[in-house]
Amino acid sequence: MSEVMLFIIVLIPVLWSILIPMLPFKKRGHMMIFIEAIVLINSILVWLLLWNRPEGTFTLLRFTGHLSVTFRLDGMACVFAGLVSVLWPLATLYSFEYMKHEDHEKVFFMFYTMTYGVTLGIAMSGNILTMYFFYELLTLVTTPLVLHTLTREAILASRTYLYYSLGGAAFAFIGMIFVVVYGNSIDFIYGGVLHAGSYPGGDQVLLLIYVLAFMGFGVKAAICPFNSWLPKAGVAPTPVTALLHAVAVVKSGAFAIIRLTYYSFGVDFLRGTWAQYVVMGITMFTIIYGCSMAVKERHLKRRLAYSTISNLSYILFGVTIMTPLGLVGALAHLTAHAIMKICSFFCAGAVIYKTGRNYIYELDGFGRRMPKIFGIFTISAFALMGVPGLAGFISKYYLASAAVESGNALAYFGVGAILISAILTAIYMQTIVVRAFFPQAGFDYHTIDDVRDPNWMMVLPLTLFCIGMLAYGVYSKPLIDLFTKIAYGAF
Amino acid sequence: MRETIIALLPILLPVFMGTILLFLKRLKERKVILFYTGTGLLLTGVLAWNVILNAKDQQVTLFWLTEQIPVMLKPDVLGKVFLMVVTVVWICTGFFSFSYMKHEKNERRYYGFFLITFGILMGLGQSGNLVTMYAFFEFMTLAAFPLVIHNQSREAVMAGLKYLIYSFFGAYMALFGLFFLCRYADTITFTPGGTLNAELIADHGQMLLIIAGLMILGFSVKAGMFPLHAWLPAAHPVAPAPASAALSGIIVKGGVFAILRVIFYLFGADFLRGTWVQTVFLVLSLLTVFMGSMLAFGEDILKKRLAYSTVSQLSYILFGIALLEPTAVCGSLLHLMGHALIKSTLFLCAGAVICRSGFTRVSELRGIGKRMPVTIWCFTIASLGLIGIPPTSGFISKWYLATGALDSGIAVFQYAGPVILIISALLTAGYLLPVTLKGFFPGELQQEAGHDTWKKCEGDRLMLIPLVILTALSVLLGMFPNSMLNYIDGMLSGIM
Amino acid sequence: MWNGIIGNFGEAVAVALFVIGFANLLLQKNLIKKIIGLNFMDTGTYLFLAEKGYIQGRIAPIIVDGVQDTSLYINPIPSGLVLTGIVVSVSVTALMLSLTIRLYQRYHTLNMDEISTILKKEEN
Amino acid sequence: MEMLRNFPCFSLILSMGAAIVSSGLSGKLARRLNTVLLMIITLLSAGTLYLTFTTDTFYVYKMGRFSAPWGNEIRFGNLEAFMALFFCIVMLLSIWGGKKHLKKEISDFKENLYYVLLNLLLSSLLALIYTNDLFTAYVFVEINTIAACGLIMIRENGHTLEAATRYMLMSLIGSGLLLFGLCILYDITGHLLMSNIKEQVSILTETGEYQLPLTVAILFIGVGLAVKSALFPFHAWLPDAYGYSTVSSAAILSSLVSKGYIFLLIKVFYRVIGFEVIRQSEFINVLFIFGLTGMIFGSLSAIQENDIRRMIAFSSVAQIGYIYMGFGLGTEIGMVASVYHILSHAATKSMLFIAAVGLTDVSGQSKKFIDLTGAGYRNVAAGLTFTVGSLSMVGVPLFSGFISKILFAQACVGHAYKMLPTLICLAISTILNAIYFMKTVVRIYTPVKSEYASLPWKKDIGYGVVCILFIVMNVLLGMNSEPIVELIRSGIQMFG
Repeated sequence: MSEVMLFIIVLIPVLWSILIPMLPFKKRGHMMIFIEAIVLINSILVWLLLWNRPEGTFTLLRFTGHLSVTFRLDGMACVFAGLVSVLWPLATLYSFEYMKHEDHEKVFFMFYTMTYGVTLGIAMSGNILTMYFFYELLTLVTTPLVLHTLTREAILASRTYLYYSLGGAAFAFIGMIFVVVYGNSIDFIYGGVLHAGSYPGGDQVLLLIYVLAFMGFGVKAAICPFNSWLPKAGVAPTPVTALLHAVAVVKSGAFAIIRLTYYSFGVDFLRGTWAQYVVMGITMFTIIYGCSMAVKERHLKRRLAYSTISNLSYILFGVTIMTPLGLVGALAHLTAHAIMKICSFFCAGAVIYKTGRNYIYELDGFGRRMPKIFGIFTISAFALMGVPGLAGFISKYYLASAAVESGNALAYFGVGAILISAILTAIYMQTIVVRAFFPQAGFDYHTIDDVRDPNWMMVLPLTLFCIGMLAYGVYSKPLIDLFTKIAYGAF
Repeated sequence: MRETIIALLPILLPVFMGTILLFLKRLKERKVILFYTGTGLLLTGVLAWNVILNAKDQQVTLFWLTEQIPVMLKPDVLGKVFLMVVTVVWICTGFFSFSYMKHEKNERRYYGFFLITFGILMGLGQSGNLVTMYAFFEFMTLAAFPLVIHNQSREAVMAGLKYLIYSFFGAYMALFGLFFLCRYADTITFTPGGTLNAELIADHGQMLLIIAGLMILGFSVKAGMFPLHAWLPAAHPVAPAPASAALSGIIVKGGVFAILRVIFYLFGADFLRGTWVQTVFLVLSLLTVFMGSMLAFGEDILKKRLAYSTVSQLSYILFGIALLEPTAVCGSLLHLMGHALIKSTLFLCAGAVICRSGFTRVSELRGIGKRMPVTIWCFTIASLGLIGIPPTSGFISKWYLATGALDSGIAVFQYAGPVILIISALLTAGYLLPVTLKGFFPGELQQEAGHDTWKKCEGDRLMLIPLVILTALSVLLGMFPNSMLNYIDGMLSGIM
Repeated sequence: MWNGIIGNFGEAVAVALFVIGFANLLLQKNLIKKIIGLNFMDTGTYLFLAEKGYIQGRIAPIIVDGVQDTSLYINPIPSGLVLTGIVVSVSVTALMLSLTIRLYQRYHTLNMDEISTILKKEEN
Repeated sequence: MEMLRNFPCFSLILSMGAAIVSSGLSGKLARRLNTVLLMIITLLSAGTLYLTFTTDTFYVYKMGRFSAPWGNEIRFGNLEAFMALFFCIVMLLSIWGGKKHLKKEISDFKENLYYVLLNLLLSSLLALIYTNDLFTAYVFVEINTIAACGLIMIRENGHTLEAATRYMLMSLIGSGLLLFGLCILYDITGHLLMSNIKEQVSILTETGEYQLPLTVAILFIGVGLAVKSALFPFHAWLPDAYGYSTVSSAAILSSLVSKGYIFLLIKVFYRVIGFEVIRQSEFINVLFIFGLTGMIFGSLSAIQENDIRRMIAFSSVAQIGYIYMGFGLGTEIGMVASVYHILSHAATKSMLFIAAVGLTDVSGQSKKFIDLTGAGYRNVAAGLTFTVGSLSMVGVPLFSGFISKILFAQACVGHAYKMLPTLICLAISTILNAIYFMKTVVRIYTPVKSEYASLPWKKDIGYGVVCILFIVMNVLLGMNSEPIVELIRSGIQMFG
């Protein structure tokens, strides 16, 4: 397929979605069909592209000098784009049901669909400048989604979100400048474009810059101490929280860091330097921190948000191991966590949607009343805990074994951190499950008679995710092979 | 193919049946449920024996979890031993619960999970490599959870969570080792004598010892070894009696079983012998033996007392393993079987007592022997077994343990071990026999009490038969241990 | 040092004037005094320029009875500059004064700080 | 072709003539005249640009009879022409954007005076851009100051008067210093034409005499112009001046007047002193420091501000800090970045002022944030424009601000010890910008039930058009920056 397609699939959702508020839909159904059509068509296009991958690069426009906006579909891009394109249609389907009672949903869906394009843009961007560009854009198109409910809380949250993201971008910018000025090229090249001594001012500075840039992109990946925006952003409607703040946005942060580490600075240069230890330390701390906060938190969505924080740092930990195997682990968790977390979030969303209950202590006995939802939730909980046979175990296994392979002393502690966080995960997920299925003796089920399973629009995506988790857990070989190829730069 | 089917059937059947049972909302008819469960148990038992008798000791790879890790079954001797114990105890407790659970609420769930757990235990026994075992271990924890918190009282749920968290904690500690083993061992398939790769571990000895220590500690959580034993006395009493019987009969044995696997089939006895890990392991186990029996001695609530006794008894087994010495290990295995039978008997008796007379404290049990003689007789015999009076199984196993300790020639422990064992045996006598004595010889003041307290309240057939069978088996094991000894002999020589 | 100053005292005086004016312009509160300071400053500068232009023993560059020889006259450019400068300063001063008058009419004070405090009050 | 060489001179004379003429005209006519004048001059500058760009040389145009070194001359290359063109466009747009307010806020009999002042301002700006004679520059600086002061105070209220006074005082200090610096320079070089001075200066630097006076001169001129262009510590007058004067004035002042001085400073650097000399002198570091502090403190005080116009004013303090920081880097590319930022800031700041007034119009003329809530819906064009402007200020790609940011960063990374401070300050000030601009954007897009009537798009087409033009200009600068940067580079080459 021709390279132009790379740009087109980014463009389609952005342009079509602008139509959404303009078109006068007679029935809500029409709008649903329209939107789902956009998303599905686009996803299909993406899959076609992945099927026969255009090798070349598509250059959209040039800024000063050799700075240009280019699109390219290399292995990493394939993974991220594939992930997003699979999740989006399902999430859209879900959100139709969820948003039924929310007002001005047209605007919501406009930005929701726009985000699809922008995320694809991040995935497909062929050089660091383009990625930075879409990265900023992502912040802008997602802010209205956080703002959507327009409560005071939401406004504050969206502000925090903006400050953090733009601020992070500002620091990422520094790193970008160095790649631009001192790199052999600004394109993403496996193994990096910078190397020891490529900055005349000394490598220490370069490492410092790397750490700064890591922090910068890390803001979106919610590394500690820049994570407070994520739980706050939970005020957004659940589809947003689930798809954007568990997958698209935060994963873009992780993705950007992978690009930065493996494709711009180059791991051979970073491995074994203090910079590596610093960033690895940060990720390890965040892993523990996120879990502990999750255990402490009593608000369902916020608890999941904290869990996201820690799980993202799993990915980053994999990245900071800075070996191909580490990257494999990171990618494995990137994909696995996407499915698991979106699944658990959608369950939470279903609960909120059907019953309006937000806090965990309100969930007594729900397991009996919404068996489908909580069955799936339980499975996702097990997956997050890393029970073998489910997705979580695979990714954790690869992360940990990569850490061991690397022979890096700090990485061993990382394994420890992962396991500790696993036990904490067990705590904060199981307490919910137990509460739902085994309320205390003499619990009166009539108090929650109103609680019912939602309709197919919500259950279908969840079921598919559930199957996905199982399949991933049982037969992950093809994916892992792909990741391995990518991680060794063969794809 | 044949092997696969043989190995898989006992796992899948009960899991399948249990799941079905869970989803049969309509099914209210108690008799049907019982019949269904009963058939399930028996069929599984048959299939399990089929494995024990016919399965050859060879790997059955089901599928590849990842590149390096297959999920595989490998019914070897140790596994089969485990299967035997599980089958016997599980079926008996199952049938016992038929009458015990009569008055409990939602039985259906109970039986469903009971069956599922059965199947998972079958898997655990047959699992052929670390990951498979880990997986079944986790499943076992999860599946047994509903049994623990069956009457969802507050403390039950709390205890249940405690149990869950502790078990996961242990499991994850064990998992920690997995990653390192994948790197430093040739394979993680269980092979007698260990699989560590000599040149890989050349300069990582210390690290691997740490790992080994962690794994042992992790699995010993299930086996209720100090310092991570706290869940056990919390979880046992709150569970319904059959469940606690199953717990302390089998589930905790899962931990022991896993430790056996880790030590003899992954790291290898030689790697650990004489290292600080062994020392720590020995110290902890002995400490637990002593502590457990002391606590039991001081405890008044019958089931809690039995739970503490479980703690101490299990550490006998662990001590035997820790000695890394054939005789001792043989003793441990015997004790594993014996204790499984005995402890489940005791718990079932306690259950019968509670269910019939409603007494939960030892101090209330004056004259209980008059009222439910069979039960208390079984209790007495079992107690004797646990104390280690010939000809019960306890005697043989402890004998082997002691001799093993003496042969081992590890500086302090070769003497300290036996001494502590004997002390704790005395303590055992101290905390078990009073029940019998009070039961049969209430002494004076009981005479004056009203006649109604003298009413017979013996359990029905469904209760008594399993009790008797278990007791008989424990005695038989004590009288004719040779067949069993021969059976495990080859294995022992294999792993040392 | 001293010779330097004595030697071209004109410049010295000019600088002195400039500094005085500058200080006034900066430090005085009163607007009128500020303006006076401003004029001091300009004057200082013009004096400086004039000094630069002046050459001992020559006459102003005004052609009388047709003598064209430039060697008789001083350098005319600085004088031209001074003239321009004076024009500028006059206009500026005028503007400043008009502003001052307006402010005074409004606030009945010439003190900048007072004025701004009054403004603050007006706002809230 | 030959004809084109006269255009700069023409545009100067035209603007002055227009000023004189329009003093006699009615307000309406004066406005028309001014518009026409601006358009003509735009065309003329375009022609000039065409000339210099095609021939790729600079031209010297002799004013009056005398030739150098006595006479007075104009000198123009790519940069001068482009600046003139750009300034005219921005001015035109600003006036159009604020037309409505001009009518409201200025008494009719003064309206023509306003345009007199505008034309004067324009002429002085052009003079500053084109002239090659320092003293002429000084004179026009003064004219510029007076005109600007008039533009501030023509809307008569306490604030503007006070602001105008402060402004006058500050710029008088500035021009005093400037003049004195000129005198010293004249004293030691004996010339007033830039080119000739430069020759002398280079000789002096070779021989090494008069170093002290030279440095003093540089210092006086530099500080003088810095004070006039409201570099950080000297910005006290700025917020009131921009905050309370009529919007066109604010836009023009913030985007053009200060830029005129800065442009003069650049000329002084390159054409009077010589960039090498500057680079050696410590003076440049002073500018650097002030620039950085300005970047940070400007934004900080903007954050505390509760009045949208004053907030924007403070933000321009920060932006001027950027420009001086660029000078401070003392590299060719740094200078390019600064010049580019002059352009982008001029475009963006005027845009923001125009947008802000559009927002305040639909919020009952209140500039407090609380009243602006939801203004973005009430006046779509203004809201959109403001958003674009803010994004450009924050440095989001696609908009001009991003390019200047990237240029600054590229410029500084070459530098040994100025790099990290610059980068960090860039990042921090970006965050601060994000904080106060995004806060405002979120605010204006937070719908509320507001009592203020909303202004539909059609009601005020002209305003909408201006907004669109501004956006287009900004995006052009942002997306198609390469030729412009090239132009600037070549222009700076022609300076030397």
